[in-house]
Amino acid sequence: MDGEIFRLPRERLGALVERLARDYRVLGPVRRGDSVGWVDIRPDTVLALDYRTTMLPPRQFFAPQREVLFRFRRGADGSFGFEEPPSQEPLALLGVHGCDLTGLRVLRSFHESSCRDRVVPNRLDRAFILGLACWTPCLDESFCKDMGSLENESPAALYAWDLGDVLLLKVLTQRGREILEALAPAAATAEELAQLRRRTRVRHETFPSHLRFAPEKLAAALEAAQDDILWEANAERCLSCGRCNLVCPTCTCFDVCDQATLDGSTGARLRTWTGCQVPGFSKIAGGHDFRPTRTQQLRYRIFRKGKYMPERYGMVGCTGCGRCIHHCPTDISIRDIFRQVGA
Amino acid sequence: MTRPRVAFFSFGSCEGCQLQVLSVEDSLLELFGAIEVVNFREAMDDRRDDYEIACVEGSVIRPEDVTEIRQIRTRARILVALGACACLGGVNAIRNRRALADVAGEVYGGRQDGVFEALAASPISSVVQVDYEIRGCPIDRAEFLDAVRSLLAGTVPYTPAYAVCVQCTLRGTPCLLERGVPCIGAVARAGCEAICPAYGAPCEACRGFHDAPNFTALGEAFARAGMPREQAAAKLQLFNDYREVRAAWERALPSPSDT
Amino acid sequence: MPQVSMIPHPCRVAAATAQSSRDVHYVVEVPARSFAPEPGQFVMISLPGIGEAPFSLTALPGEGAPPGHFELLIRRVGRLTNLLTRVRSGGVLYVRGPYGRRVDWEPFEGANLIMLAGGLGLAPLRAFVWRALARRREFRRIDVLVGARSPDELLFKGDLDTWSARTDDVHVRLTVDAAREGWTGRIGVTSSLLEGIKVDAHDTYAFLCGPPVMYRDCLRRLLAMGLYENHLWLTLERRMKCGIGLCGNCQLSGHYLCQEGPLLSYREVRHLREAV
Amino acid sequence: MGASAAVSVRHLTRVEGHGNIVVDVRDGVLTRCDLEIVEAPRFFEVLLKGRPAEEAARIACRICGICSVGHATASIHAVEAALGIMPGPKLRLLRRLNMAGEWLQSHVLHLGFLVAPDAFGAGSVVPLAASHPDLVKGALRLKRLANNICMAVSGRHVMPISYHPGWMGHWPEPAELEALRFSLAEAAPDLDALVDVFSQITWPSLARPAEHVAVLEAGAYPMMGGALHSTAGRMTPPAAYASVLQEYVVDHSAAKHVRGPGGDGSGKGGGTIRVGALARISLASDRLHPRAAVALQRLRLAPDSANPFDNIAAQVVESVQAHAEAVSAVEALLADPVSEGPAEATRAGGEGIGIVEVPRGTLVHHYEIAADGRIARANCLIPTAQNLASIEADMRAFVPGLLDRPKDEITHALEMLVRAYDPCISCAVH
Ligand SMILES: Cc1cc2nc3c(=O)[nH]c(=O)nc-3n(C[C@H](O)[C@H](O)[C@H](O)COP(=O)(O)OP(=O)(O)OC[C@H]3O[C@@H](n4cnc5c(N)ncnc54)[C@H](O)[C@@H]3O)c2cc1C
Ligand code: SF4
Ligand code: SF4
Ligand code: SF4
Repeated sequence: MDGEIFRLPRERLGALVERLARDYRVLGPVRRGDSVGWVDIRPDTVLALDYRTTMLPPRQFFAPQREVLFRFRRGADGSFGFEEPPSQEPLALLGVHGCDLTGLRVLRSFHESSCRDRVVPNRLDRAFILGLACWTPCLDESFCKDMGSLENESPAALYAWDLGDVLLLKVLTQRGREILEALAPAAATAEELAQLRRRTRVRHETFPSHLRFAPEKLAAALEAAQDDILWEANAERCLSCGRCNLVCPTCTCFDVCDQATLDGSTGARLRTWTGCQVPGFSKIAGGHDFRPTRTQQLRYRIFRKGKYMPERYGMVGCTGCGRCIHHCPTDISIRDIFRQVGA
Repeated sequence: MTRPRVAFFSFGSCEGCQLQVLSVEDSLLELFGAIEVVNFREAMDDRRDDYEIACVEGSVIRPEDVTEIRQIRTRARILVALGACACLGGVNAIRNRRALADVAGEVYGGRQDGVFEALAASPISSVVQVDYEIRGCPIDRAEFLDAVRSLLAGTVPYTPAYAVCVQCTLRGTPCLLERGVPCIGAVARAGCEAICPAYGAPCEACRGFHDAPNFTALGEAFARAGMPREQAAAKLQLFNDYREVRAAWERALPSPSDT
Repeated sequence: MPQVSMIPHPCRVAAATAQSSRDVHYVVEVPARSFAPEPGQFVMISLPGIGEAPFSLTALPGEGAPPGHFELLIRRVGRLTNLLTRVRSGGVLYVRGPYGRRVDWEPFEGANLIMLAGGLGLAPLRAFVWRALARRREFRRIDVLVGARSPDELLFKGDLDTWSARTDDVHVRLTVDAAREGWTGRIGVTSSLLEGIKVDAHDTYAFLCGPPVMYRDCLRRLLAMGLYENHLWLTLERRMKCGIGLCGNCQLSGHYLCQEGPLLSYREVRHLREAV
Repeated sequence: MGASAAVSVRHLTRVEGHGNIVVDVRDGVLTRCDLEIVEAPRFFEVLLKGRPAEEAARIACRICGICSVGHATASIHAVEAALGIMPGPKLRLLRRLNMAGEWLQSHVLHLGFLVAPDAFGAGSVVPLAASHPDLVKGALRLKRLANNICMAVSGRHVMPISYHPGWMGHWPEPAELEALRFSLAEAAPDLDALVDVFSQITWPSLARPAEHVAVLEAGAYPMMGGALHSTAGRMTPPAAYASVLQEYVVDHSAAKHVRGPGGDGSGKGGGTIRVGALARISLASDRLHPRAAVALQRLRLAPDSANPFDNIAAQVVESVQAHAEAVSAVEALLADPVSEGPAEATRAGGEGIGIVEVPRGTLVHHYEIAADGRIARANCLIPTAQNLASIEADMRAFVPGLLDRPKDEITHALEMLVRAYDPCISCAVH
């Protein structure tokens, strides 16, 4: 039934959650105040399936903001013993948009090509992802269509289109099929499939195009614009607040710090998100900073997304989600920069 | 291991930082076991001058404070400034903009004599060398304990070099500035876990600035959020108005209308 | 594929000797598992509760260090090293690694080697010298050129004496930026040691370890001498938090120096921004 | 010839802020008997001026670390009164919960850390922890509970964060309230032990009548505002607070003193007033929660006591009261955990008075807010300042009976007397 499309009446969503809860910790988009984030859900939780891009990207669940690497305890002989935390329980993440699905792919490609560490890929392997199609751009700042993530469905196990009273679901993996079979869904009706085709076509037209070149051309375009004044002009507005790094689904950098009790006898080593726009990131002993200016730092961030990541991991490091633009206090726009270097 | 002898002193302040020290409830007895407190007026009678570490709260605001802090400096091997008043001048420094006689006249109806003589409210480091600063109004209890832990172990406390926005975003707080609230976390030094935005109030940079603040851009951010740039300056005045602290930002932003 | 652990291994310190007021030289037992480092690699050393940082291997087991031991030179500069430098003989260091690129030495066979170190750069470079001496017959002329700010700051004086005494094997030359009374040696910046060195430039490799300023000068001179870009090797120091290509702190134009470095050829880094 | 004695205590310990006791007796005649307030002023009234009203609570709470929730509350009340904002019942309850947290925090700190050492002959809580570990550990647990209450409501106890005119920036999650309910229940034995310990301590007896003042709201133990009531039978609306609490400047104090209207010859109080736990109990013992009323009995505290040392027992009773208040507030908030929408301002500016009962007594914030929403004028009246004249009068009454004792004992007795009021000096000077 791979690739086949089924229909799930909206009220059966709870049954899906119930089925997933047997094997997974289930997280879904839930509205709190005027923002939406993924939280633990139950079958009766009201899901905000019409949500706009969350502030924090899904990587928060696979490589969390603050994660214990190990705990330590000083023994009677004064030497330390170490213990790794138990491995994370498998997660089911519902309602992941195309940009964030792409983000998870980038996360995987980074971890698989950069090092031998399997922690994050293993978590991704064991996760169940329900993708969700967007009908309109989430943010004014999104440019997912340009970056090719609007239509991306991988690595979802099931991919959903919200038609209002009914969700259409496409099976993408074996696991997706197993889960869906438990709900014994009917195939989508011809009318529904027609509606899906029509809306998909309309969607393609309603999503504006911002860039006039394919993402594969970015690396060369950036290279050519290395010494453009645009870097400095943008960097002048940069607050070095680091938000662009933290909200980005493809940022991966972290800091490591220790916590301990007053006498130092027990504690933990943690990793926490950081990024190339965060003061102190490129400083070494003696105070020397290898990337001291905001101009260098900003260029570095954009180069990593548009040039270094595709060159090294085979995937452009920007999904077009628009978070970094939306959350930048002075609206520094990677989209505008891409557009300018591509001109 | 011999316990280091520690003294606590307070100058012009609300003594809230000392209260924070007493409020490390779960670790208080352990703390008092690990250090020997020889002077802590708010909590004990004994007063000895043979301390190695002096933790000082408050701003210098009277001539006799100058004498006293100098004496503390000669006695202490390590001098730690606790809190915004001691590290930055804090809220006390706001009044420095006006002549003291004027200020006192307003509050005491013209009377200002022997009982208090006041100076411009100043951070400790304006008078003596400060070895370490634990920032915040008030200091964060966990950060204080962590600093003590580092000093006990024989090394320097850790302070983040980056903005409050980092910790704010990490904890997932929806940004207040985006919603038009005058938050200056983007120039403020982190370490407080961005507690104010998390509890619904804008950051007012009670911990001073991070390593690379951009005040001009802060004005720009305010303007984009629909607030006058002057408002950024008005916020910076709250904790960062002491002469030398203010020098960092005053030229980057239009000054708030004098009131 | 293996899961890489961030848990360090306790290693006993066999000897700890002060090299200066802020530098301590450690001889450390290798961890109880396979440990086969190459010159130019580093280990992550930690103190649980305080932190972890990278340190170059300054001598490898059996090559400058006693069999079953490796050596470190730790300079006291901050939060972690304040305490690391207090660890004494018999104490324990917590070690992960070795990490970093394993450079293939085959191309160097039959060539001349110029080893150039400034200041703390002698720490990693020392492992190269001991490697070259351990396999002395494989190379032609070996020059060891060492600069320091002052005579007091010259590190590994014992080794420098040992190497200097082996006049048949190696040519050692020292310089200091500023002398004090009693110094009869050379005064000048490290790169000035290259003056008058005459080698067959096509068949010479140079290894450079030192502060960024030293690189600029030395690279210019070595290139002027006619050495090939891919014959110049330098160690690039960056902040490193994991050592395994994850944390991103050490990135140089997308290259993770903890894996692709810290030893790189000038050809590899020449076109990279912010390299030296 | 009568006795002579001179007592001079520089920087009284185990009180908040800097104060000196100076007593001079020459030939049986008391020539000096002052509590010098040598703290330097920080001029908060001036700091507030020109700041947006929205910020007032966050600035005002910096007057005092120990009662910062109280200052924030009085301040927000003053702003709301000025702007015509009527906070809803749940908002008021949430703020009351925070106040209860602060009462507990402040009273337990005073009782366990500052007073108990006197009772057990220890110089501080450190030796006390060795000699009476249960007492100290229990006090620490209660303090932690109090801190946790304030953290759940306003992020932290010292400098509460979430106070805004008409709304709170944070509404505790049901899970936070559940956790509080649990730890409140858990704390009952510690409170019981506190009552027990303090019911066994005898303090000096010193009966000096003074007018006891507190603000009373309808149907509740005095805490969140209302009219000023006094044991002289007066009831004054908040707007006329200045007639009951008359500020005046004295030479030896950077804090203004306050006299009550009693000096008019009514004979009741002779012009000095007392505020704080004992005053509240004098005026509202009938409004105590049943558990607090039991504590009152166990401590054998007479509600009409004129002995300032009884303020200590009164604080014990109020610790129980604060705990009971917190329990019922948490229950009520849990029963209906949806946050309350903001209450809107009905005018741009105006004059507003906020009066609340903080641990040490009646606190007044009085603002004038200009039409641009900035504070044009501010006045703060601090409980400790209201007690200063009483403290000195008590000292004058106390000293003659002490003169036959060694100087150390006189000094210690006077220190204990001052501490009984739990003065908060940095607050009083602000
Ligand atoms: C590959 C490599 C090899 C090194 N070899 C040696 C050696 O052989 N001997 C030696 O003494 N030192 C060596 N260093 C430097 C050593 O790692 C730093 O001195 C050490 O991290 C300082 O830590 P600290 O906590 O004492 O200082 P801190 O108090 O943390 O800070 C001092 C400075 O060090 C920077 N810093 C913090 N963490 C790191 C880090 N992980 N890497 C680099 N800088 C950092 C800080 O930004 C700050 O500017 C090497 C560094 C690298 C990258
Ligand atoms: S760089 Fe910006 S737009 Fe691109 S993926 Fe990251 S946050 Fe989204
Ligand atoms: S609320 Fe303030 S501190 Fe938080 S991200 Fe926004 S600007 Fe930064
Ligand atoms: S958020 Fe800002 S004002 Fe609040 S504690 Fe942190 S630094 Fe201070």
